[in-house]
Amino acid sequence: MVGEALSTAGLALAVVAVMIGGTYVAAVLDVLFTRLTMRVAVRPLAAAALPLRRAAQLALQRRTLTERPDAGTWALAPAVLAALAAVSLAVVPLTGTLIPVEADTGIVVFAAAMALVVVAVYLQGWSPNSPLSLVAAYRFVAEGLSYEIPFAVVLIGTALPARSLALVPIVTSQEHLWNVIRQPLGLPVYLITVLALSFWGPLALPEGQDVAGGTSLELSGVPRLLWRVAQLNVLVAVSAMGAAVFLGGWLGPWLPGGVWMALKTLFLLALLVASRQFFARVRTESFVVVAWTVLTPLALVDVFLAGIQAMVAAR
Amino acid sequence: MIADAVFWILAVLAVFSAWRVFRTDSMVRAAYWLLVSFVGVGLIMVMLKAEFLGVILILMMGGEMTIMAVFMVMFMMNPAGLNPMIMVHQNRAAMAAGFGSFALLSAVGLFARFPASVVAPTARATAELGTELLGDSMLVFQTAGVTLLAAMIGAVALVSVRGRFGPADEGSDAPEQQPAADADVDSSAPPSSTGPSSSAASSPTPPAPSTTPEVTEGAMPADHSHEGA
Amino acid sequence: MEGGAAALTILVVALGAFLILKGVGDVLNPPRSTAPSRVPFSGGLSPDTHAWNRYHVRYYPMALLFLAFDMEMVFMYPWAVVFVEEGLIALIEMLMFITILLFGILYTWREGAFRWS
Amino acid sequence: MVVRSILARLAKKAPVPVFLISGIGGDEITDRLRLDDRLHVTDSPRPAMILMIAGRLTSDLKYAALQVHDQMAEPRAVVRWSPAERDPAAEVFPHFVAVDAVAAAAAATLAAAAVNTRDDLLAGSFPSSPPLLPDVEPNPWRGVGPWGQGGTGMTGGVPYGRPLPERAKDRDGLQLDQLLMRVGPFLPALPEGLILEVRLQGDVIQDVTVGANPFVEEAVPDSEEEELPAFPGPADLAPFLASLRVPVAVAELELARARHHLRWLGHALRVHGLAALGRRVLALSARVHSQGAGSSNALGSAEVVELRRSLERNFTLAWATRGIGRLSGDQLAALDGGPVARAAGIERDERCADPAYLALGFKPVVYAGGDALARWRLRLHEAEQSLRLAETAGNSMTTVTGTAEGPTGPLGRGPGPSSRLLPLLPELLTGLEWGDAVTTLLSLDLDLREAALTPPGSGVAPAWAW
Repeated sequence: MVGEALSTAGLALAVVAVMIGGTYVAAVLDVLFTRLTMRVAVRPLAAAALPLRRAAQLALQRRTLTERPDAGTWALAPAVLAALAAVSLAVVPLTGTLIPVEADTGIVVFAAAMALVVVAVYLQGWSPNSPLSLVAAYRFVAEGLSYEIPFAVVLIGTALPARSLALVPIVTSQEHLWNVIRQPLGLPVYLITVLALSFWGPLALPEGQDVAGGTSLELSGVPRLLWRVAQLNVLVAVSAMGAAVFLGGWLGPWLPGGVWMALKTLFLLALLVASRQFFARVRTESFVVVAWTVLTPLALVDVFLAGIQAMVAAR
Repeated sequence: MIADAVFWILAVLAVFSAWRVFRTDSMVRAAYWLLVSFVGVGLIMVMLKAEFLGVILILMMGGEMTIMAVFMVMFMMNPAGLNPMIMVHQNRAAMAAGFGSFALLSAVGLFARFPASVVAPTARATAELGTELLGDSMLVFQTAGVTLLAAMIGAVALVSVRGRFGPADEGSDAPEQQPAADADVDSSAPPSSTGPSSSAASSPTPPAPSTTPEVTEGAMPADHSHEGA
Repeated sequence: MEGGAAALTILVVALGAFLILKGVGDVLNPPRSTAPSRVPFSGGLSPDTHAWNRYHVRYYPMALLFLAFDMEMVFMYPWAVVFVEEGLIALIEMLMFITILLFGILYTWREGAFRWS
Repeated sequence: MVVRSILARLAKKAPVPVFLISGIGGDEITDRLRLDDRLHVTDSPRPAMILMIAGRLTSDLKYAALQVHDQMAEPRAVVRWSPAERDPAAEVFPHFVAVDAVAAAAAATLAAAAVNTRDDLLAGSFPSSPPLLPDVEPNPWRGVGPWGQGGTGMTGGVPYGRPLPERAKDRDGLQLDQLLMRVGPFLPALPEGLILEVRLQGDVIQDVTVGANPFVEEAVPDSEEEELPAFPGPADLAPFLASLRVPVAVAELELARARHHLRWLGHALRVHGLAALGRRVLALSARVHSQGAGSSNALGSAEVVELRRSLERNFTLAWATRGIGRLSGDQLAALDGGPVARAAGIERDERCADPAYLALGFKPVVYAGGDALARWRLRLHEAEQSLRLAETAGNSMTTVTGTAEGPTGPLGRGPGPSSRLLPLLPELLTGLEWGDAVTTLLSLDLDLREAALTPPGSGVAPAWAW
């Protein structure tokens, strides 16, 4: 009983540690990529300290209020986003043995947690009772309703060869061939949809400059800091999941499983974070059209190809 | 022990948030209180070994409740509840329906013969569900597909503004409602109103704050019950 | 079940940690405001009304389409688990199901309901 | 306390979050401020610590500046620089750090002052600027609900100090609320000083009214006040205005044009989500600037060529701008030339009338699309062309013809290009989604300072005609 509680606490701590570490790494990567794009000198030490310095500065600010905001939901929005990210990271097996949450329906839990991201972002935009922020909130609803289907469907595709919705079988089913090669459409669709999900880079529609920051427009001080952290948490969670279901998770030669998993997660995280420097922000309407008429059919094709392959492999 | 405690916490959470749905003025809050209630129920289902059904309930309700919030905000006057209002109407009928359905469901719970066998911890609930879908229930499954298609086409044909069938509002009558130019004119009810005329609100002095709901109800224009329908 | 307990713990811990951090921030720097400071920012001018309004969601056809597809996803999960065991019949069945739904997308797209401005 | 001092020490080397306001004469400095590594220019005043005012504020700008000041989180402070001896409008800020420097050094001095002020604010040795506007609710109200909340009825009254939005007809046939949004003059996505009254239904614009240009100052008749300093107009237009009267080196004009286009590009890239690349382009434009006329090589044209190639391949940028903001034939005719017209296939360029340009083999750049994408491509192409011209021009001088092709359109013939564009905005923006409207506004390259030289409908002859 006690031992069980202790091991649960230990696993929860592991998730928290991975989350904090990953978030910090994502913030530093963003600084590095930004400075590289600006073509200014990159000082690694300064870049490593910069996120902490910025965070400290925000922590010292007095929070601002708006006219009659919905204070409860406003306070809840970043917390909900972070909690969802934490739960979705928790179902990802970190190594063959270090599995924080072993759920039979791992990818469904992940998809469910990520489906609720829409709630957090919508509340963040709705709550301050500010016009541009409201526009941003509704943009994200449009975005969210569009990415959710292809996002869930490509995840289902990875479950086919494993014959299970749990993540450990999904990773072990990639023993001979990673899903990124076996299902070539999967990872690209996944990456696009998770960019939308974490409202980052070209798909940062609710945080665009045209709405002066949108959902974070009225944020200052600690709430702003928490919102930024929660957003990076989501990026970390989706990178880890992508590494597990498409890049074979902890599988790999020579190095220990945990290192492989960390490297693969880092690779996807860097890819996602860097996208901000290469792609301009997309129009909401264009994204909706493409998500429904291109991404969703592609995701379905991906599932069927994966199914046929799995069937042939099983014969 | 812990499992019992968690169950009761979730059960109370589900009931409490379901009650809050009707006690808040804000449409967004109402929708998301309902979501909290569903999450509570979903987690209880997970505890009952129906892991897939519980999680999928949460997954679906995340999107669904957002759509509900967005639609309620679109059609309700005063969507954020900045002005006081009451979310419950036709109290007698509602209470009768509520208690009736509660009694019915309780009766099912009490009198139905549930299988006594304990679910084996190794049971693959999701796989069994899948086999069922591809086996005996296949017709149901495919009918669902056609029904969904019909729903989609129907919805789009009805609401699409620039579809092939002309503008969506063609031939429809816009409700005759006056813009809420000022507080007093606003509370005049539309012709279709069935509620009491809101004489209290059109008096120049607003009613004094009171804890009795009757006063507020008098102060409400009656048309909002139709708005939300 | 153990997994569920751990997941629930992590959920509560993360939720709690963020709310506590916000509380600590408010204790360190209690928020202060005046009426003009609470005006929502839109470039330095004041609005006439509250921002909250009956917001016209122009993508509502798409929202309805989403509802249908959300249902479809529910069916796909158990299908994926038994797919390999069931073989061809599962493939054909889901193909039929999906094709039916894709007609929905096609129709919606054809009607231009994904666009709104 | 310990926590606070640790955090304060950690925060000291972070870039200072500043909200940047630029008044008259501040247009050149703001670019250099954006390039300063010590500053982080924010999109919203909420997280900013320093309100930085570059230039002289007109009375219209003053009120907006006060509002923005009060919206900033505490601790906050004002750091300002003004080219005028005395700036009556800015004196409403009781606590400010005034920077006294010539324009060329102002940016560096402002940034240094911002850093020092931030450090002092965090150390507590400089008081946070108090709220400046009177603390009164916009409307008197008292709660009338059972818990003291809200106004009367469903949508009446002024709950929490403001009425609710009203419903109005829409193109969908739904009668939903219309939100009146007043944007500007300091919304970072819009051209500096542009004020719009936008009626939004959902995220689609139903109606637009262009507000009064805040850079226009009404002369107060019979006032005892000393006369306001003459409005200099936008700084990067100066060589073009000069060329209306005296011959100017072609190289100088073309460098100024390239610099203008690159500045515009830097700003536009930032708004389109490519902030870091935008900063790089701004830095590039500053380098073009410092080269000046005369030196005819190494003007960064290789970099511009590379930039153009990479941006033309950027498919998300093309995707975000394609088909947005097309002008009708009548509207194009009203423009009387300029880049926006050339991007719609109208081959009009004042430079074609100048023998100096003809001798250099000049041919105007024309694009056919007429949308925001075509304007982007045209400006990039023109920037490259201008640098080439500047390289080959040598010492050739322009001929004074009374008109000149400015970076935004023809000068010297009636109202300026921005004055011609502003009246078109209501028709152009109505029916667009808000994001598309911003894209359109960006692509038009409006300059309210230039428009202030010829207030629309004022009947006043353009300032350059005198």
